[in-house]
Amino acid sequence: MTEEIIIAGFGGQGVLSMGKILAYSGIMQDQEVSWMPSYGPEMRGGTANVTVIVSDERISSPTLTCYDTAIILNQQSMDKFESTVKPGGVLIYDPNGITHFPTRTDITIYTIEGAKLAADMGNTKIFNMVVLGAYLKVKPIVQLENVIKGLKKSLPERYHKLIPLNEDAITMGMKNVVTS
Amino acid sequence: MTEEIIIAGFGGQGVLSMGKILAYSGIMQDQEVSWMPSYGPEMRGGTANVTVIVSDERISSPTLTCYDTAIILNQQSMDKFESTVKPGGVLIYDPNGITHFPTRTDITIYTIEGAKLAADMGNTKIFNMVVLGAYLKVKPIVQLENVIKGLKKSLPERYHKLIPLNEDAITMGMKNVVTS
Amino acid sequence: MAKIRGAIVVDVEGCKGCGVCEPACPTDVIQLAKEVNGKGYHYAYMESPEACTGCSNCAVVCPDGVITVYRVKLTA
Amino acid sequence: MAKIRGAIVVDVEGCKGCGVCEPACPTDVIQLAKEVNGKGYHYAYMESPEACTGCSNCAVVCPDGVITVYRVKLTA
Amino acid sequence: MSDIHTLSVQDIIKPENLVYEKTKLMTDKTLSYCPGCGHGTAHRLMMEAIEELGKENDTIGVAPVGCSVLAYEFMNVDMQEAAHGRAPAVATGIKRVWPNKLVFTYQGDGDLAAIGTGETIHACNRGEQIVMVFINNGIYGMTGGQMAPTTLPEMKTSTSPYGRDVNMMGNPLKMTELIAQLPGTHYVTRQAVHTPAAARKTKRAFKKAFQNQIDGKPGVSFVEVVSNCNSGWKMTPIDSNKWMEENMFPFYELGDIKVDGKLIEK
Amino acid sequence: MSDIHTLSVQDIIKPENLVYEKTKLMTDKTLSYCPGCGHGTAHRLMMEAIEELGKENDTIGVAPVGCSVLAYEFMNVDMQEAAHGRAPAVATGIKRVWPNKLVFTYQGDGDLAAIGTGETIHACNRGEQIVMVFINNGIYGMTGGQMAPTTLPEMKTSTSPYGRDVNMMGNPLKMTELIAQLPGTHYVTRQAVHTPAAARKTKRAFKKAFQNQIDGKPGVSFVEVVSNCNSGWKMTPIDSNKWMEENMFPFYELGDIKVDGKLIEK
Amino acid sequence: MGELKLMKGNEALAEAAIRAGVDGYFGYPITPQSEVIEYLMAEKPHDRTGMVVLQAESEVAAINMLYGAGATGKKAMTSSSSPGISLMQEGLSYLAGAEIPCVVANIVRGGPGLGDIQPAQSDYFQSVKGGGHGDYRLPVLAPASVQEMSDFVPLSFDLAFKYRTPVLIVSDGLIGQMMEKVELFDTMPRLTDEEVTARYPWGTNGKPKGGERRIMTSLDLDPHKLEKHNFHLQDKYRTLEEDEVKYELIDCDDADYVIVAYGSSSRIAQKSIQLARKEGIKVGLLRPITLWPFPKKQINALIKQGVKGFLSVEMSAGQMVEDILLTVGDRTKVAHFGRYGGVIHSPEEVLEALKQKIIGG
Amino acid sequence: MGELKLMKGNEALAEAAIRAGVDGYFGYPITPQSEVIEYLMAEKPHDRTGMVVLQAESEVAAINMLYGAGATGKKAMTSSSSPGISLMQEGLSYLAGAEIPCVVANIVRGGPGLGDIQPAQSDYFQSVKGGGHGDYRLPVLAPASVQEMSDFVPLSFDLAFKYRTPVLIVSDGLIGQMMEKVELFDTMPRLTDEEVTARYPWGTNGKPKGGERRIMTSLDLDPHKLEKHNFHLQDKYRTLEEDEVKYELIDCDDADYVIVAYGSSSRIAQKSIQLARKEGIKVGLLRPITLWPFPKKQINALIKQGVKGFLSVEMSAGQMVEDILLTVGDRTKVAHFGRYGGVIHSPEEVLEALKQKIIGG
Ligand SMILES: Cc1ncc(C[n+]2csc(CCOP(=O)(O)OP(=O)(O)O)c2C)c(N)n1
Ligand SMILES: Cc1ncc(C[n+]2csc(CCOP(=O)(O)OP(=O)(O)O)c2C)c(N)n1
Ligand code: SF4
Ligand code: SF4
Ligand code: SF4
Ligand code: SF4
Ligand code: SF4
Ligand code: SF4
Ligand SMILES: [Mg+2]
Ligand SMILES: [Mg+2]
Repeated sequence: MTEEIIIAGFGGQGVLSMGKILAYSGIMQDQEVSWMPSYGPEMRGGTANVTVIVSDERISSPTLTCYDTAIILNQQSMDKFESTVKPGGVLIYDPNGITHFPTRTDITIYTIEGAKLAADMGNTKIFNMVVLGAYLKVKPIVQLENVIKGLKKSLPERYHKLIPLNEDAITMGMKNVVTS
Repeated sequence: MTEEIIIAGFGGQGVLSMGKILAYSGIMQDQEVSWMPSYGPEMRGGTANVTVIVSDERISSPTLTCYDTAIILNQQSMDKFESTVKPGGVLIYDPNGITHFPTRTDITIYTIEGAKLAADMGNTKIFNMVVLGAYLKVKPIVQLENVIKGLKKSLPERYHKLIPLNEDAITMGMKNVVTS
Repeated sequence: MAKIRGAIVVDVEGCKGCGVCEPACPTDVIQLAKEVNGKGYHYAYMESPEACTGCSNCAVVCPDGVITVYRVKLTA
Repeated sequence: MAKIRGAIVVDVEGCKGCGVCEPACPTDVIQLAKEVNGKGYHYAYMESPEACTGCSNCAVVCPDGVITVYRVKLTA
Repeated sequence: MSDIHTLSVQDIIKPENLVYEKTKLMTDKTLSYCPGCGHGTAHRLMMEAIEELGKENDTIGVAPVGCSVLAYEFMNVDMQEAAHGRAPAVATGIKRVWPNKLVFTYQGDGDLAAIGTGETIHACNRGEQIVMVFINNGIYGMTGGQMAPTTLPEMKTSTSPYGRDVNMMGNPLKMTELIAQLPGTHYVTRQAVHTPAAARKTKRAFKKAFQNQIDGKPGVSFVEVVSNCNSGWKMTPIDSNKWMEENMFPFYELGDIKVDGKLIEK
Repeated sequence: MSDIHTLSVQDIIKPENLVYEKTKLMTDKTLSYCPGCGHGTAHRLMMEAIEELGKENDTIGVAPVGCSVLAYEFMNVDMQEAAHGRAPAVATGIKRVWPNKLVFTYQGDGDLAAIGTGETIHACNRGEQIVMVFINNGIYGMTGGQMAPTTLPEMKTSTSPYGRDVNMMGNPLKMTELIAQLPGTHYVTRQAVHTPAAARKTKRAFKKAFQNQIDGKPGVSFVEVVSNCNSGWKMTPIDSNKWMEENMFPFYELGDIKVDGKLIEK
Repeated sequence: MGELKLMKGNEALAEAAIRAGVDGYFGYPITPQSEVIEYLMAEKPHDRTGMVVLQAESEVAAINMLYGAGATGKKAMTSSSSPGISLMQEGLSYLAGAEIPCVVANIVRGGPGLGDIQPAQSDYFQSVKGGGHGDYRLPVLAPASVQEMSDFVPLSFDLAFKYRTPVLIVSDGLIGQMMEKVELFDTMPRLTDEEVTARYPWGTNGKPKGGERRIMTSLDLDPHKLEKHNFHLQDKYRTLEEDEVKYELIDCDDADYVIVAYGSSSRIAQKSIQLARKEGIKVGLLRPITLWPFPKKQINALIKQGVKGFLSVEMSAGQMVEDILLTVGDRTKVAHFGRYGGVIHSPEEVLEALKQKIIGG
Repeated sequence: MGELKLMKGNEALAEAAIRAGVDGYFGYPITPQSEVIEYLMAEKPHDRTGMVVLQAESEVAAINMLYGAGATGKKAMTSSSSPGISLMQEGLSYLAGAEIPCVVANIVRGGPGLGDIQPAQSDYFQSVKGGGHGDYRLPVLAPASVQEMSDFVPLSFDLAFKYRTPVLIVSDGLIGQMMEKVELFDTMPRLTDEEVTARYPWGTNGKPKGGERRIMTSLDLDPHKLEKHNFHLQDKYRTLEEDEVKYELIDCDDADYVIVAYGSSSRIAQKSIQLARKEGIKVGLLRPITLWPFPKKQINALIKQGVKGFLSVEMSAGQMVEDILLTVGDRTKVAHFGRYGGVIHSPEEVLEALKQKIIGG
């Protein structure tokens, strides 16, 4: 199994940490992982994206031109990455802020109202966890328990009390992802 | 015609400028010349030597391991350069300060009492011109008039009044060089 | 007695919503908008336009140079 | 009253004949030799050995550290 | 003629009423700086000074490596982009072969006071007839907020995450006071750009500095601007300006340090 | 017991009467310096200080590039030969990993005040616990007498053959006064070695500098020695010392500049 | 098994420095490797192992701090990126000349000049041919994963001390910025002062009681002595070429064609090989781990084995390809495929280049 | 015919700088080339032509002064020797990246590190492969006589401005310190400010009235733009390789063997050839004048002509021999004979090496 994912959105949306938790979860179940952000001043504009690969085998290139899954959180990223999903692949997006919706028919497209759901839950910071839940529902490449383990590993001790909240957010995401 | 000369002695003896005048004289009669001093801190000890080549042809290596003529002005240089004269070549030295006299029999050896003669003439600074005279007597590779021209070229204007004295010194050297 | 009034024009899309102009205004003309511009910044605008004297303070401190100032001087 | 006499030993072959020791001597003991050493330097020597007090001034300023100083102190 | 009180905003906003607009010596490019960063203000004030002196076509600027590495995108005069710390040497090279042009450097504290210390001291010591502008924000902004030579004691940066420990990391360096000691500097001042008053003073300083060069006054005219780096300091722009007043200014005192070649008595 | 007046020189020259001999911390190698050059005296005085402090086995010295590049041939302690100007950085590297050792640099004016300006200022500013010895002879001795940052106005050197023109070539740089301004220096003094009195004072300065380091006093102890370069100046040793007194000392005033971290009031 | 972590390459390098018992890190910030010193400062290595970390005033100062610390027998390290490494060239030449062990990591970015901050490999020549003056060589290790960013730190120090030489770790922004799983090796205690003194008698850390003083220098004004020293250095380099070549072969057993690539581009190339094999083209990968000494013997072995062409895939203009050519000569096809200035190849275009330049070419 | 003088190579270089209309020389003293700045200072070039001479505080400052002056369209020059040139590597990379014409002379001395001050050629790799970071090349001219020390100054500036590139003159202490007859070319007047402005519109010397501002930079944060810039640079380098190769052939017409040597060692080798021919061995000399671009075509022509072996005679470990090998491949014998650390070959030992390594080998 090899899953190649791009997660793309604004800097403040927790794109990089979502990728990091996913990668850590992979490690928790003994898989190979890579996490490659794009970096540099191009990122100053406020966009952020990260390529995450989770695989049973040694990972070759950590940067890719096409992906099994694209998780897209703003319009700029939609413009850039819709076309990079492999035929038969998956695109998950939060419709909030999207003006041109995806049009491809050779891939499966899901939506998750992450921003709205997080606001509903009273904590906009867990937005990325809701989206992660949505992804895991669609592609259960890591088990929830390993995600929790990954969270524990990646969060500093003092934030561990927030883990149940994160778990709720993931569950919320799993429940609310819909095909569009 | 190619004449390869080493001139070696103490720093203060005018070794380098003797070489320079010789080289300039060569230029005055349209020859190729090179003047290559040894330089660097080894020279701080007070020794100085310069390789001068005067030739009708383009000069290849400006540094050499053996010479047509060696002009030797102190014991250290004698130790170092006696053996480098080509068989059949010429060695000219000032016996003042020499403790081990040259012993080779396959070369022609001359002496010139340069220091003494210069002192007699009342100007120790023309020592090197006396020695040059001796050399030119033995190896008239450049004509006296060209030496004078060379002197004019190499001396700053304000010293040109000294040229007659230098000429006298050269003549003195020519007169007093003897085979040893 | 000379009466003075001023007005500013903020280049809304150029404004970065830093808010530096706000405290610079001696007559509290400026506030940051609730809305955001195309880059997501809460841009500055004249909340109390009548109070503006055209003193240019705001424009002088605006790091992005997006404020233009106009001023009229009338004798009453 | 204590009487003091001194003497210096100059490492003749090490001396560079710079002459720095000469003015350093308060009792004018030192001069540079007419003769030169192996390196051609006019080396320093005690010209007036009886005047030496062993004050070490010369040794302290000798750049090449070639002066050794001895001193005896006797009560008369 | 309508009463001034009834004038609508639209009535006021007319070309003939224009009293302040961005100088043409700033390009139209959006500044690459973070919101509220003093770099932009400093840029504009400099360009205003050059414009008012009528030197648009006789000026050559040198940008540093630092956040203002792209200064050449914004300043509408001939510009060179120097290697990190070397702007004073680059400016020296320019000025020596174009003695009648106005030459300036624009440098951050890492650039001018860390890697470029030698070039700074020696350009000042030689008395190059150039203007040096020194943006001191107490941090390496561009590379993500590392400690600078000018970082205050106990100040947290990404390479002094527990605060600058002066025993291990040294003291904040007052480069401006140092170079003021050198006979090669003619005018040395420290200013700020965070308030209208400060900014206006800074503009006067820039003008004086360039005027010195125009007049052939001997030596460097050096303008330090104590500025914020709200990103590096991890504060809002407004908070950073307040923090700057409360913490930077007491250590880096504003005002002239040397005028007309004479140190100001304190 | 013989009368002192009748004692022969041979009677005096006895091991038990020895009052001064070259310290064992100088090797037996003949110094590579020109006759009368102050480098040799400075070397010996430093080594005497270290010997008297009993630190022969705990000292690491850093030689510069300059005439004293071969200092390691003469100083009988562990030594490193640094790249031109970088001795303060090299010494920092040593001291940081061997905080209990005595570390010193020995540098000329080209080394310390030209190419090495940045390293000098920053080692001083960080307050490295090292001793820095600065031999200021106003010239580049080793490379054949070129102008140094410390060359006096109008002074002739091989790169200022018509005299140093301060308008074109800058002013002589008082590096020692500059670094004394930095809180990272603890002891800063300027001395000479051309007379017995001066040499003895210098030795005390060296001892104090090393003692500071032994005592863990914070910061650099910095000893400048104004010295001759008779070869570069093209004078006899005696004349050069006189010239130095008449020309160098008025500009580079001898004496303590900073003691125990406090600037001396003038 | 050691501790498993998800880390950036730069962080792994920094953590490995602490664990490898490094005594001093001296560095100056530059993108894309500032995380190294930032991580170190945050980790308080002085509390963990006694390791010293100092932000230098410049790269020139940093490399000379390495000189000072390394010359005493302590383990000293720095890291930087291309422009900063260029500033270190004089220092590196001195370190090589004086035979001082230390480790320098270059997280290469696009050039020339200020360039950009994206991953590149355009400092290959500088690294392997010697960017500084004089006849010297530096062992150069090129990690291709976060794991190797960690593992190559102790490996580099082993080489550095075994041969008394500075060692380069040449990586780039891709490896430096990406996170991967890394198994951290256990912390090796720093040598005590006494151990350093005993193990490295050449260290200038205070003259031994009753012993001779030590000197660390690259100067010898007598050219014949300096030549002798150079002969000694060249001997050492020959030994390194003989004994210390490191490389990895992937899918080479049956390969008709071989891609030669190191570091980041070897990662891309692995993907290209997978793509190629899907199309039935038998391609292997030779990944030089030591860029110098270069795996020449292995190239010869591949030629013997019947490989019909080599493609040098570099994030640089033809640099490494020269070392391949120097080995291959005219025996078989060699070509270069480079991207410049911080652009990373795509796996697809690498395959395309292989087809055009080697298979079809 | 121009003025005939007896001059040191260093002096000839300096005099040529004045006569070539150089606008600014910026340098820092170092043996064995301090005569360059000393000669200039003594000559008062400002009085002669308006040329500015400044002693910089360091080589790093000097190379960046060249950047400043050169970027305005003026002719700027420096000189140094090996350690100083290493310090200039960052600057050279910037100059190449920003495409700023200027001339840098390296009077090479023995290395590595502080080494000694005797003539050497061990900075070959640094010169021709790029000692700084990033993909760039510098045209490198290697004078072999005092005459060429003079002539190559205007030649270098021609190349520098034609291609907008820094140009290296690589010589050594032998050529720098020796005196030979030199025919000085007539002084070319310095361009006026107006001529500079008209001729080099890219020069950043004050925005043209009514025109656009000019920018001189090596930065492009967008890797694709930076790649494009690199393509442009590589194109330029290809043109240089095509059009600007310079070399000299001596006694090659009937040669069975060819010595390849440049600068000082080519002088020694000439003597060796004379010795060889006396013994009836037909040896020729290929003297690369441009070390980069390297005279590859000429080597191919010699192979075609039947040359049976090439001996690379270098005052360095095998450096230039790699460029010969890259051209020759396996087609004929190639060997290297080097002296190191400032030792100069004797003509006799060169001949001996030829016999052993090529003829008998
Ligand atoms: C030789 C070199 N070293 C390091 C860097 C990385 N670098 C870029 S900017 C910078 C410091 C910027 O700080 P400062 O000068 O204070 O400017 P600011 O961004 O704060 O305005 C550094 C270290 C570089 N580009 N080149
Ligand atoms: C990088 C570098 N630049 C230049 C030199 C040449 N150089 C050697 S010593 C020296 C200056 C020596 O002067 P100073 O430091 O005053 O020492 P002094 O000889 O006067 O004691 C110079 C420029 C060098 N060795 N390395
Ligand atoms: S011009 Fe003056 S009064 Fe008007 S908004 Fe700006 S600061 Fe306020
Ligand atoms: S200062 Fe300028 S950028 Fe900042 S909020 Fe005001 S108008 Fe906008
Ligand atoms: S000071 Fe020393 S070297 Fe100089 S003359 Fe006196 S003894 Fe000799
Ligand atoms: S010890 Fe004193 S008195 Fe004796 S020679 Fe020396 S300086 Fe003179
Ligand atoms: S990082 Fe700091 S200095 Fe740089 S633009 Fe942002 S606020 Fe300004
Ligand atoms: S050149 Fe000058 S500094 Fe050097 S040894 Fe001679 S006198 Fe001393
Ligand atoms: Mg800053
Ligand atoms: Mg000096």
